[in-house]
Amino acid sequence: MQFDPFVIPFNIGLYFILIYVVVRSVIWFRDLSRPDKLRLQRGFFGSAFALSLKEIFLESLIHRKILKTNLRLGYMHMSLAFGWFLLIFFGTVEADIFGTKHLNAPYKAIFFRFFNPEHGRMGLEAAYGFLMDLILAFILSGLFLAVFKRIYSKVVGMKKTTRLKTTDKIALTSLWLIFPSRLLAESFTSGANGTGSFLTGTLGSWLASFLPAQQMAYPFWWLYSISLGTFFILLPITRYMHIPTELFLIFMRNSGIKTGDKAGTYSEVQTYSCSSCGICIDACQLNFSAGITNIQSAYLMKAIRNNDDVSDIADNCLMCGRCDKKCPVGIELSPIRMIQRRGVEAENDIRNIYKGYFRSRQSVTSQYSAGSPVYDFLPESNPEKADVLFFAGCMTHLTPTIKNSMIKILDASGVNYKFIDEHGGVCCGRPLMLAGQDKEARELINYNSQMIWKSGAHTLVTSCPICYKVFKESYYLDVEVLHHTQFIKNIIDEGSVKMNFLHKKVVYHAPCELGRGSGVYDEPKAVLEHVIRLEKSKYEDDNSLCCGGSLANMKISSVKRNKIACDAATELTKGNPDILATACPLCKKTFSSATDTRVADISEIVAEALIIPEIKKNINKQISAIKETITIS
Amino acid sequence: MNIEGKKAIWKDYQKEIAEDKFYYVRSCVRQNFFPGSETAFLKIMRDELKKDVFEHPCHTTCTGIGYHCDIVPVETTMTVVARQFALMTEAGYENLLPSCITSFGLYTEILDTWHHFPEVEKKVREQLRKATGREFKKPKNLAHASDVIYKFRKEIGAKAKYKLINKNTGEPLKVVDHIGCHYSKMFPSKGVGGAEYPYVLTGMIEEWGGQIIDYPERRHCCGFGFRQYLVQANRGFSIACSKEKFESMKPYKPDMIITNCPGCPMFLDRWQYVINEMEGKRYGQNGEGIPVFTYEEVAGLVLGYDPWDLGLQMHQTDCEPVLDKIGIEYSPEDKYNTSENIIKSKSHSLINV
Amino acid sequence: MRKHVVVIGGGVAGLESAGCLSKAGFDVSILEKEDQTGGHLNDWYKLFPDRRNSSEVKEYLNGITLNNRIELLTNTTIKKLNRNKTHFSIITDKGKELIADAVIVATGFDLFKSARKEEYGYGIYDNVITSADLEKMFRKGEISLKSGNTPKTIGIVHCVGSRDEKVGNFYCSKLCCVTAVKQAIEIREHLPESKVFCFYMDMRMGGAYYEELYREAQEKWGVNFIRGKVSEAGEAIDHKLVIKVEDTLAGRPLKMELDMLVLMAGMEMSEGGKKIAGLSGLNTGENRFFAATDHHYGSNRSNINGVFYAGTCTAPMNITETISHARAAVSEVTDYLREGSK
Amino acid sequence: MEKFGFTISKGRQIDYESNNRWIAEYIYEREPSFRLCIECGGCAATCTTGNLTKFSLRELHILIKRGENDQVRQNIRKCMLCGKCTLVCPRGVNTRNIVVLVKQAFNKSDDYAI
Repeated sequence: MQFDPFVIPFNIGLYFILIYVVVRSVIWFRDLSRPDKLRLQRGFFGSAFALSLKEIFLESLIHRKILKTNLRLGYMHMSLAFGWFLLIFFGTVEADIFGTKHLNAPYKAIFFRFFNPEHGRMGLEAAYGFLMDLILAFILSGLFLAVFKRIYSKVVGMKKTTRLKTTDKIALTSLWLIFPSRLLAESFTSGANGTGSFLTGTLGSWLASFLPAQQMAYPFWWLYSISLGTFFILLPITRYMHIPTELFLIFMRNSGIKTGDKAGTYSEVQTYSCSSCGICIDACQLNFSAGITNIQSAYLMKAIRNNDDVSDIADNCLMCGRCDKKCPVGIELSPIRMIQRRGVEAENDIRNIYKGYFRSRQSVTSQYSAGSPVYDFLPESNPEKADVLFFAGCMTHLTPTIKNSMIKILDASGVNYKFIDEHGGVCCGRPLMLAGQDKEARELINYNSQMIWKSGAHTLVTSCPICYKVFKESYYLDVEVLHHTQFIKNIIDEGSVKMNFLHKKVVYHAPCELGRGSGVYDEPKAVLEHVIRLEKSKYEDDNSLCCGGSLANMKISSVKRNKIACDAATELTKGNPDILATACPLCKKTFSSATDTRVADISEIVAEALIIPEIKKNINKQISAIKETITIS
Repeated sequence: MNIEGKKAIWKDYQKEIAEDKFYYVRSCVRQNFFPGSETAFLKIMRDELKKDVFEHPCHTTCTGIGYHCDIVPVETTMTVVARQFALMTEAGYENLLPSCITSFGLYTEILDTWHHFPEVEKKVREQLRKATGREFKKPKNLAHASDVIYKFRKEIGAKAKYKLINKNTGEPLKVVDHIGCHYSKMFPSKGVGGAEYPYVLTGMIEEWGGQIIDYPERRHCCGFGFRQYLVQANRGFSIACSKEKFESMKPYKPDMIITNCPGCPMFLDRWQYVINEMEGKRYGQNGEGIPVFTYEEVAGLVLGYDPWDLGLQMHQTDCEPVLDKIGIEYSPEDKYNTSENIIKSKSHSLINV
Repeated sequence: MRKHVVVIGGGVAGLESAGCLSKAGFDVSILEKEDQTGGHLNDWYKLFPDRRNSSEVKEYLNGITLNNRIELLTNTTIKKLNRNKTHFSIITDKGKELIADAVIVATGFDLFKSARKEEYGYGIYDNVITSADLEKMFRKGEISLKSGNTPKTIGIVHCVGSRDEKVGNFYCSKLCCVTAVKQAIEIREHLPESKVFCFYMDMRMGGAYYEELYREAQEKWGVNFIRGKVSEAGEAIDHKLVIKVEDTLAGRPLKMELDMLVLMAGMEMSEGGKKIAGLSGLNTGENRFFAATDHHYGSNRSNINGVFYAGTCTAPMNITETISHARAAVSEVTDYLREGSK
Repeated sequence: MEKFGFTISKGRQIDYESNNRWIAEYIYEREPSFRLCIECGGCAATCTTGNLTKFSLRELHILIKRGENDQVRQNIRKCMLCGKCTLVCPRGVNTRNIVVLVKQAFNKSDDYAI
């Protein structure tokens, strides 16, 4: 019977963490909403499972995404995660093959060298020992980087590294101790017995040359065991919880579970899956343009895990979504932030803004949602009938050129349309949502929805990405919602408008709400390519910048907004384009004051290029119709 | 409060007040509000100061209240006032001495208007002649009755039987003075001491041993404001004004209030009762109200006239606290007792029988 | 033969013009009624908008005027000012006669006598002071109430004696707003615990870096601005000042207790100026300042050929404007004398 | 009361001392740009809500500073947070945050029943 007291710390730790993980996952499963439970079950017996395994291998072990974005950082994570995995795997195999009997207790594998000091002299054993040493060296190289990252984060090519709380520090030290102590323990043992391969062997024999190897080995085996034990025990209360949690996350995601807009198992799993790698910090413009360095998603996740008051962190964010796209673990950071903004607001289902699961007109038939109405002053809306509705949006009313260009384009297109908020409409509700005030937002949403149904239109065109996102995401509409860039693309394809080619050099800035927010990247560029020469910038699609004007940030000062705008504008206009094109009134307004380059909305450029044929039939009738559209106020 | 600075201002507002031969015109409302006052005034002028004060039986209202309520047009008012002047001229007097602040203000206003617009005066003379066949000279001197008492305050002080001093503590009584708005707010130069820090009542009080107190709402209106009171729906504003004054003077623990206007004593006196009825608030010490006097009443008191002859029993806020502080003798049982024999028994009675 | 120019008034305008005249090669005499030159600079501690020390400007002025070509007569007022053909004869109160080829009138301004606004109780309530009094306190380095205590809440009343038909001044003195803002900031500097309230009718910040100063007052010093003209000041039992004002933005009357009330006295034609106008027949305008012959291109010229105006004797001006106005006066004088010599 | 047929009218005067201006303080602390307002009224002019009902951020702003909170309590909820005011403000006042903070402050005050 091979046993030694020093393995006790390790065993305690191991069994504790195993039990903890099991219990935790049961609780999580119980807390899942009914439909999510079904999804998970379906996923388990479906393709999701296989997918997940693949992903776990690629992401949790190899850390492919990090490798892509940052090679050194990726290597660091990979060497530790993948290396350790290999060490355990081959360790177990080793113990199984070369051990006294099969199917050993885990500690036998971990401390194999202690219990089999004579092992690995020659032949296959030696070859295997070589493999094990190789893996250990692989891990140590990564560890070496990690230690340096702490001391000087540039080593792994990062501008910022996350700050730690004390338990994290302890856990970190124990983690760092694990492999060096294993190295020394094994080396001494090998040194004492003349075994060991290129790493442990060499180091061992050298140490043995001037130290009493036999006596020295034992304390290091203790240290090895203790550091493993401590690490396991601390795991649940430290960021390292992400190691086990990420597996759940991957599986749940592949089973098609979404964050939604209320805190729950999934959002919790995601928060625990954050490894605080800090990639979101580098991606954040508040960090590198405005010098706000304490509100990035990594910190948010940490604050949530520690049950701190997150309101200040949660509100001070542009919600540009850059971090979502960059997160190697694929955590839905913005939705989680929104949950935090809502705070206690989002209890009642009627207030539920995310309509992902149940597509119905529930609770929309009445203008007001639960509770006492706030906007009871809104007038009864009775719009005229029309095929297409044009909803300019509040911001567009502050950029009349966009408004007029759209009117020009709509007229030219010859569609039968109505300009519903010509005389000032009611806000789309998204700004309220972004402030976490869903109940109020729901009132406005219901009000606008009613107006849209009454008009009997089949298409709704808006010039404001903010409106567009909320119309698509949170309105229960049976009309086709289009951003004006999409609408223009359609009428170009139909050939219902003709355009000149303007010999101008244009760079396109994808607005957050339209691009990352709603996944509309191609139509705007297609439209632009149709009328001008489109230049590429360093910041395309998912990587596009935020103009800084975002309504989502409640806290940022106008000065810092302007900083962000200037930096972004400078980046985008590096190739000295004639026009900095965008597709959002807010972006336009923000950029105009930040650069000397002409800033224009796509609709403006199109309106410029438009060839107006001899007066369209019934155009006058249309215009007069517009004039008479519902006059609110 | 820097008294030197005030004196400097008072210097700039020294109005001319006639010596003798006054043509006295009574107020419409005072005789119902505080009937003793005007009688006391006449007695003081005639008996104490030996002045010639003439009253014309044909004197009528100046229409001031109607005028300030926008129900009497200004030209009508002017013509009525012209008639008063005519009566004075006929009686051979030229020093007009109104008892009412509003009349005083109105006369001042009209004389000033005529000064700037002679054509209006001409028209009014014409109207008066057509209407009554009367002609008139403009008064040589126009002074309010309180101006005259102020002018002769020293003489009165010399004859005084009592001083405005708390006989128990020896401290001067703390007095709040309240000047009628129409006295000098319209024409600061026509008031003794101007509009911001009028001296007319202060002068009397200081002369007779009392001490004036300044308080933030000193210049605030009593709340009469004619339409404010006369229209019941507006009375809330009227009483609110008085209340603001009381709230503001309360911390100074005033012993009494002295006024020189028909309306002010009425409202400062009666509203104390109403406020107490409505909110159970009193502003004087130990649960009493703050007694409110007209300057004639105060003059009468220091000269030793009988409080009941001065009509203090007509006050809604009891005056006894002040009488006791000064140490004035009076018979509580006679307060409401006006039977013949009592009146007769009083040789020096003010009441003309 | 060298020409001789007499400058009446030894304030900023007087000194600047005298300096330039001597540079241009004229003999200059400065007549100053006080015992020292510098005028209002002597009463002011720091200057807006950069809050530099007024003494710096005074040093500059002394620098250009201390030379043998300039004769300085202090404690001197004038009795007579006559023009006989080409020359002016000026007789001082001391009987001295000066013969001048040209005269520059730089009699400057007087601060509005705040006691004239009785309702504010200047000279009646101990802790109602003027902007000038406050400057003296700044110079002393301590802002204190009559009682010796330090004020906690301080009110500043704009437009005292300016834009006020009641005292016959329809014009805006231009500098009181920025002075108020400057002094508000200085008060907060001296007394970080204090609260300062500015009661304004309009904020007239039309000068280089004035608006920026206004913004700083809000942003950095937390000065409160209430839009409404104070109607009256009274005194509460604890000797706090009780002011009444309409908060025109809230559309409601407002009452507030203050420890100290600072009156931003406006600018008026100086007494000396009035006297000279009287004895020389120089025209004055409706605002009682000297009337220049043309508002746009003749702001230095008077109705008497050979007499020119410099600085605030013609209208409220800040130091920058005064100095340029003085230099303009000098160029007018040189032209005049060159033609005269022909 | 009936026996008089009228009551003592409440004064319209803003009593600066006795008014509770804690909400203003609450905002000054969290949104310093609150101080920068010069009451130009630009916000009220462009306001989406103001287009539909009586609502002036400019006025509410001044009322908060004077401690006239009751008038603000109901009205502030009318804001739709659309953000036009923030865009037009000449002094760079973070108006949306102010609205959010006012609401917050009232919720707090309701909790602690201040």
